[in-house]
Amino acid sequence: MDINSIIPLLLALAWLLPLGSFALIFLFGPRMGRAGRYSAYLATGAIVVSCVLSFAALGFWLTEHYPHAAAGHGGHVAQPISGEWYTLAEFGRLRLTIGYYIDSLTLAMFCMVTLVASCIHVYSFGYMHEELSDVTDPLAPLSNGQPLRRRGRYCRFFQYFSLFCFSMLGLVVAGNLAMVFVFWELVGICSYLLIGFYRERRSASNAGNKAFIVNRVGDFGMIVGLMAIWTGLGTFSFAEIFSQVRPIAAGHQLQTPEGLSYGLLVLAGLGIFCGCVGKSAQFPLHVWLPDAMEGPTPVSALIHAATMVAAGVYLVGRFFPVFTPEVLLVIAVVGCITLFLAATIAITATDIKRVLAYSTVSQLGFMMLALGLGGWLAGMLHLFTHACFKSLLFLCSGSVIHACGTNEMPEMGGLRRKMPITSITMLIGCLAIAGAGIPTLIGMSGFGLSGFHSKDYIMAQGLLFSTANPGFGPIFFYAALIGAGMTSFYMFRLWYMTFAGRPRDEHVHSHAHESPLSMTGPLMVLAVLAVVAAWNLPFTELGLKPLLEQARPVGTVEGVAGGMLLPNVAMPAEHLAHEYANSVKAEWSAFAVALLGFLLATAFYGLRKLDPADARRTFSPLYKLFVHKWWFDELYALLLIRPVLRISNWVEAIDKRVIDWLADNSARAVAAVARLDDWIDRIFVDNTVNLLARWTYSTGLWLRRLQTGNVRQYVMWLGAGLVGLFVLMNLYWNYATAGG
Amino acid sequence: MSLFTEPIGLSHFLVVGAVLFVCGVICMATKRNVLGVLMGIELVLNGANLNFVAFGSSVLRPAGTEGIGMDGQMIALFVIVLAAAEAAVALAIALSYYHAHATVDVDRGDELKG
Amino acid sequence: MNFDQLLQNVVGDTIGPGGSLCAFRPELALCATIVAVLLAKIILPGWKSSAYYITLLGLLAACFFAFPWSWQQGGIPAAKSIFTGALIADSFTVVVRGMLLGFAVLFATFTQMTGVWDREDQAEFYVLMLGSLVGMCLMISANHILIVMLGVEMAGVPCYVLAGMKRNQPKSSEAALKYAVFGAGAAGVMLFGLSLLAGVLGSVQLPTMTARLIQIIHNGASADQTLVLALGGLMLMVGVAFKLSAVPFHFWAPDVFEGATAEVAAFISVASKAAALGLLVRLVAVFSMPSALTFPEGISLPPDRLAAVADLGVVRQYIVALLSLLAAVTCTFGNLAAYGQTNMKRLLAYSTIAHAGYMMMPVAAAAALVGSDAVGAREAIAALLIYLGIYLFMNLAAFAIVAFLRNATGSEEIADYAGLVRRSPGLTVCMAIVMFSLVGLPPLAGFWAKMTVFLALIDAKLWALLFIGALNTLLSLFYYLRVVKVMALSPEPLHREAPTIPLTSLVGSYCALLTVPVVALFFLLGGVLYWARAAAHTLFN
Amino acid sequence: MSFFNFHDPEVLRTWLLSLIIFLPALGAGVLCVLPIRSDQFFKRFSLAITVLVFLLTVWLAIPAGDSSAVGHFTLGEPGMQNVVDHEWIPSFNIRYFLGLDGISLPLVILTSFLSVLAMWASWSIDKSVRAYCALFLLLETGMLGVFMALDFFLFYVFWEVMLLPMYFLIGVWGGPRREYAAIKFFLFTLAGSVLILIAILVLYFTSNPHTFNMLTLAEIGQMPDSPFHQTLLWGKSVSWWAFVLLFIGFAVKLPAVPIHTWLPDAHVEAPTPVSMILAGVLLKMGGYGIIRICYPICPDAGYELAWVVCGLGTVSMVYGALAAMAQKDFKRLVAYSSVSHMGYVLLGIGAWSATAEFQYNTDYWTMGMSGAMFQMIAHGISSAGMFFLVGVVYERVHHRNLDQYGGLFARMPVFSGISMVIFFAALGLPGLCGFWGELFVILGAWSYSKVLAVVAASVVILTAGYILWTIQRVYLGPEYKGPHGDALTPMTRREKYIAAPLVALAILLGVYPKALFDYVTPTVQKTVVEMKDWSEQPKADSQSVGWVERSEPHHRKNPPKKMVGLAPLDPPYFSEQPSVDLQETEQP
Repeated sequence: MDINSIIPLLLALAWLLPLGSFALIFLFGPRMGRAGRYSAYLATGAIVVSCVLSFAALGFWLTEHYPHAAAGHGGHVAQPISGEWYTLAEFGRLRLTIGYYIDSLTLAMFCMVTLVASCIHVYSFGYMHEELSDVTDPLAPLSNGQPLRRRGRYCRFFQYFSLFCFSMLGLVVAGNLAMVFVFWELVGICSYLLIGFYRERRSASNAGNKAFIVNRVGDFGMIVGLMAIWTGLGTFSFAEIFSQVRPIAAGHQLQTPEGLSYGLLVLAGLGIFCGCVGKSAQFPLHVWLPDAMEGPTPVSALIHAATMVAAGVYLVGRFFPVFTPEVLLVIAVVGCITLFLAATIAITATDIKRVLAYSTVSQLGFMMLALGLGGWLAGMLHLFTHACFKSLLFLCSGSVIHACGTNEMPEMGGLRRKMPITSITMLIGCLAIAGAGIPTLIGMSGFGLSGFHSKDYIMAQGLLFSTANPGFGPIFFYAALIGAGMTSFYMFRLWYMTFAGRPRDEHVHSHAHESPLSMTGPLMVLAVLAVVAAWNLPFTELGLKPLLEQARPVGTVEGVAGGMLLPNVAMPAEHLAHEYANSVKAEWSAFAVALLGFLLATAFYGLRKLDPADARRTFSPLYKLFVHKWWFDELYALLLIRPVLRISNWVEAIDKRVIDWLADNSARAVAAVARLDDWIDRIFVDNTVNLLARWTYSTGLWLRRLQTGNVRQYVMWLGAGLVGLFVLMNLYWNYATAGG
Repeated sequence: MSLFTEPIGLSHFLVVGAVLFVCGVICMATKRNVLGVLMGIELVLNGANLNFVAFGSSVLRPAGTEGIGMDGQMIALFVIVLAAAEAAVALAIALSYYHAHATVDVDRGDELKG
Repeated sequence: MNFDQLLQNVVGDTIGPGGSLCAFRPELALCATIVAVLLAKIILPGWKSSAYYITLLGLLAACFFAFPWSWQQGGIPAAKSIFTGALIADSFTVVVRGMLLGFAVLFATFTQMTGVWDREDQAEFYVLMLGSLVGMCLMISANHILIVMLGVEMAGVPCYVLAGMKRNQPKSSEAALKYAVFGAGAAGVMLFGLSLLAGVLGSVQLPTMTARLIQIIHNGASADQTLVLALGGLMLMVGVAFKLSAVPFHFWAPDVFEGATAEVAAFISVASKAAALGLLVRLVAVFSMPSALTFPEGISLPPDRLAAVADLGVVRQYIVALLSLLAAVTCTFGNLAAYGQTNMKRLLAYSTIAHAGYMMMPVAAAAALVGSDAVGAREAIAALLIYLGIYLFMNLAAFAIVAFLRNATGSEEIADYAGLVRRSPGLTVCMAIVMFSLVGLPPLAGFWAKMTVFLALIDAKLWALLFIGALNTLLSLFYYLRVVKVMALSPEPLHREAPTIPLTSLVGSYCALLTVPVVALFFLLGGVLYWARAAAHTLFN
Repeated sequence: MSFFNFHDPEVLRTWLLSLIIFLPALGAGVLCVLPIRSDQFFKRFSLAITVLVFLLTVWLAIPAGDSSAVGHFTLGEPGMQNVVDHEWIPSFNIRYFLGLDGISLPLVILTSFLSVLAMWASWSIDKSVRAYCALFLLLETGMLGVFMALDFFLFYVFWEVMLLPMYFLIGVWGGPRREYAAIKFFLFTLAGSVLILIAILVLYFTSNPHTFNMLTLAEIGQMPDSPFHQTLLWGKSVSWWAFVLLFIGFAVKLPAVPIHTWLPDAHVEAPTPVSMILAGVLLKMGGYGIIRICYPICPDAGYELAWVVCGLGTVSMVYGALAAMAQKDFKRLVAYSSVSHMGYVLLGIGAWSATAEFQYNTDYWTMGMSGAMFQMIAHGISSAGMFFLVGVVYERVHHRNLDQYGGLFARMPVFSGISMVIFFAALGLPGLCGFWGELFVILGAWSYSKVLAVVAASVVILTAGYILWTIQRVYLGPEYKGPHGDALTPMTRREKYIAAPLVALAILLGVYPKALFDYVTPTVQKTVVEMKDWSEQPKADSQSVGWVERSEPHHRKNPPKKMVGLAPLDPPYFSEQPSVDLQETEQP
């Protein structure tokens, strides 16, 4: 059986199933059982089946491309399967299609997305059950002060979820940039809908708008990139773009194709990356993600932690071959800034979900950093591991919120005993994200939870880069280190504040209870994943790393040489990073800072040896800065939003005051002229005749004294007209004859 | 030499005709009485008439030039008739005007304007 | 030649086969009708509307005589002068006369319908109308100074009476007086001008005068000759301009239109204008181009015709300048002055003035083109005739509606038409169509009227006039639109309700009858074009 | 008289197209004379007429395939199809000349389709229904005629025919300030059409022999030494002036900043169905005119003035979006969004014309212009939908103040769902019709001017801004804040049936744009290739200064018009009979 035909088929099925469930729920949702409870089963069924299909496809893939240790780093590169399903539009040579580009990365993404999504679907059964009956929403007060009572929207939730899964999978399977952009927008709109799920809440709808518009800013850049590529290369299809930018003739080395100057190539890369910045909430467009936590927690877990926000990273990885070193450097810088910034904010946040949101931003920063430094595998690997443990963490927080009815950590505490499963799984999550593990000791190589491996790769790449580019290289490495340290600090701070110690709010504590199995089940599954995600199957070469290694972009194995603009910046080859000398340093330093962060957190919140308040006081300026999120929202409001609104008001005024004024007054002017003319007819004519009459009188003609009346005026005008005409004609005549 | 010294010729008639014409116009333009105005009309027409007759006469014509000959006199006759008819009509209108306004002062008729 | 030979000639020329009289039959029919009407009044006083029916009969007879039956077979005959050169009988005469007679039929019916004259002086009314009609026929076929004078007077004098025929109405009599005085004055000026021309050119027959003119120009005119000729021509033009109500000789028009009844206003604004334009075309045609009839024996002329044409160039230039000036001023003035009006008839009066301006434009164009290509000149005259033909329907319809509304409401103020659309939508639609057609919007016939005129102007490269014309079209939109707006959009006034005149009623159907051509002629231009070209066919050669 | 010889396909074509155009007018006439007084009947009758016309146009749209049934459209055939050509006024060489190609057919179908929906949406009209229906049908005749006419004069006539019904529809059935709006609309459009008329005459007189035939004029305009190159005024060529005049005339309709201000007023005052037609169809005529007339006939001027066109387009996009953001009135907002969206059309067309400058890859031009066409159709659907939805809620609560809505989602769920789809379509969401047009226009613009393209691309942000803000203010939120809250009943069945096709089309075109491109692209490509050939002509003396130094090669000595004019002897009415056989049909 030929995998080139079977895998696309399976993936297409896996991709379209959620769409089907979306359509069904959209049409008949409310009629599916009481309050549409069965829609949940439909959606979940769909996603589970597509999960199965995805793994089946992966299986088929492995039959062809089984990773071998011998293959080594980038040795065995599997040919991607690319093709088209149908054509959208065709202009001569230019074709725009719905197609696919499948390699192990695609398949891994499919499996990850569907798997996580399935867990979260199941989790949502429990989490959203209150939507089955009428809901009282205290956060959306009516004008009379009463809390709003509304119908439940259980089925709508799953409907949007299905739509999202469809869009996300489409984004992953997309065979060309345009298709990516299409689903890029679709996931955006899904996140808009789901963030604004509690649409009665002003905060929610604001957050939705913010998310979508900020994303649009990114998309704007992306469109610019698209334009450059489309006009330069005349195609969007990944396969063709790669073959043009890294032709086999040139040994898959980056070179500027005809029709596209190097500058435009850089511009294209930056544009595409700009889209990723928006989607993956990188600095400076990171502001939307924390607000996006207004949505239900499963949404945060699925969309804003595991999948959609990772889409940016995914695209960077997918488009990696086209990025010039300059672009990669920019990516690295942005990632570096982001991870540091977000981590600082996460340290001071008290809303449990916001802490996680900022940590997400920070982790995405890690991935970007890795990719930017040439650590393709590192970035991708971290994408997957992060998906696992971050969704786990979010679901745990959801379970906590569900139990306590609040997001504020200061009101929690001491929940360990009340909700054991949640606390333990969450602890696992924290360990994973902090990168707990045993670094390389003499002989045996490092070993730990999933986060340990991925972060270790990133550190290694950072370190390697700093050695390769001694000039400014170390910055990235140290920033990453600090970030890692802060990560473990705020994660454990979170855990301690939530579960450890004694309850701070008796009322909350008394109501708290362990969540039902439908919620804890997924927690456990994800916990397992968070532990093992980065491991190979025992006694085999089969695992995430080798699988992704297959998808490594051709020509990047030996790193990325310097570009035209920055000739001396080179992205080192990744496999060098795993040389013993390099990796051991990286691992230990990472381990050390993680430990440090853990200890600090314990000291502050676990054992209460140190008082956070003191720290706040001592570092008050910093604290203010962090707690106000570096005043980004205020800054944007000041610099962008208000000016735009003011300008739009001006435009409106221009329309009303200027243009309409002109139009109306020109009309009025004509009328005025008319009136004037009428006036001439009445007054002027008579008066001239009067004048004329008086003149004739005063010339002393032998006339009697005359008085003018209408008829006579007319007659007078007859004569006057005659004379006038005669004079005029004479003048004209002289002019004409003189003129020749 | 001026008009006054030279023997009576075509130009004298034309001058008189012109004077009549101008007088007529001025009379029309200055008389408030309808009848006065009508007289002005007559003067104008007769001014023209005089021209025609003068042009028509074979005596006054400078030698060797083509003239309008009898046509001049004929037209003059026609014009006299026309003038009569017009006067009749005008008088009738004046009468109805008098009925309506109880005066023959043309300045009273100023309802229609603008 | 001895006397009886002369007599022979005259008689043969007059009543012989193909003699003058058979070309003169329509006018004769009109005269006979006049007599019949008067007699009928004496003989059968009991029959109230005898006058109308006899008039109708006579008019139809005239139409029958006027229709060029022979054209289908023989094609259009060349122009010939009848009555020993007093009149000229050619296709132009035929077509314009037919137009006038057709209009008269419609008009008579219309007056009968409004019934303002359903009194003892009905007969007089029709007699006057017919008399004026005869005068107009003379105007359009004038070939002789005397005929010009006679025609103008015959056409004018009865109109004075008509204007004043509403007894014991100050306004009416005032209008009549003004009309009479102004008209008489204009006639006097014209006559004086004619006398000057005749004197200087030494002839009273227009073609001969042209010949002499050529002679004089050829031999180099002296300064005072030129002066007198220019003055005479100008005075002649004053007479025509008065008939056309061209600025600055228009003052009578608004007052007369307001003072007289709508019916009379319609007659003056259409018929006498058409006649005046006919006369204008005649004069321009004669003086701007040596016609075939120009060369009577005994006049020594420049060697060939082309030279003659060239010699007349200066005259043409004079005519073009004069007409363009008058046209531009008239059309602009009329349109602008129409704004302030509140009385419908007064508004229509100013619109009439404006249209007179439009209609003088193609004449100017013709005069400009004659020298280079006579065909273009004919096209221009054809454009004028198209304009006239369409204008006839539009204006008659407008005045008819005004009259009917006056009969229904007793008011002619625009404000009183408010909300008419509710009561009598049909009439409003007709009025709207007419108004928009007067603006010149497709798909209404008025569009073609303006379009063809503009085409002529473009052809003659009179860009200034073209610009003014286009501008005026835009200006005119405002006040026409205002009328429609009041009728259609404004709410019905509370104190009284608008009249109800369904299209199915007699008068309604009459309005519809007049409105149909306003739409139809847009699509069936070909027919109009054919007649217009036929009329222009015999000019300028 | 073989005009009823229905075996002759030519005759059938004539009847088919003429029927499509004049059936509504006929219906209007019948409506006027019918002795029935029931308003319901009038509405039903007019609806039936519009439906009939729609079916006929659908018949036109069916791909012919191998079965050459009369009227079917042959896909992939770029040239004119279903050509009907008869004499009308021979002495001016004016012909009754109709035809369809990939550019006009979609617009024709859009017109008939929207007319059906708008007529159905007119059920709520209760004031002098007879007149309303009659005018509406008359309007439809005008619109269809404009899109089908290939004779310049005929085109102009239909163009004017739309004017009056629209004036009355706004002026009589409109809102409180209807008279102002109506007059404004009337004057703006009339001023524009006067310019168009002048341009038509100039072209008519410059072409030799004189003709109103658009296709012939286009051929003449693209000739190497075209008579349109002679200097007309101030050193500018005939085609330059013609282009400018025509462009202004069409830009008023489009509308482009700064001559757009009639649009918001007209929309705000017009009743809902009229707004649907106005936004859905009338605006398209501007774009259609530019595509069909301006560029093919005056390529050099278009080439020279492309920066103006594109600039105006971009300015309109930004300007409209900004203005929309500042609106308090729901309908005004939608109107301004129309200004913004039609800016894309202008940009697409303009960029298409101008890329001739540096690269001869016709594919991008084709794409840009096809994008513009697609944008027109898409905007026809989305804007009509938006106006309809606004109307639905306005009929219930009788105000349009955006700040006094909110919470509609709870009150009218179906309505809100539909609104979401339509608004997202307007926002340019992929998978809905609004997206492709914008994307292709922007992609096409890049090859003309990167700056303009980038500016244009930035508009997506503003668009998202005002649309989402509107949605938030109207549909979201805890409760409805305005008056007449109790009147907020769910959509009636009729309203659902009107909205459903719009939604369906929006999705269909969004998912499978090829369905439309199959019709549009071949023709566009043909036009583009012609333009390419034109711009590859040696233009030694035709540098962008205009055509000053050109002598006047084609100055006519004695115009043949006169030859035609000289023959008044032929009997009067033969000239009126349209002769059935095609003598000199459309161009080779």
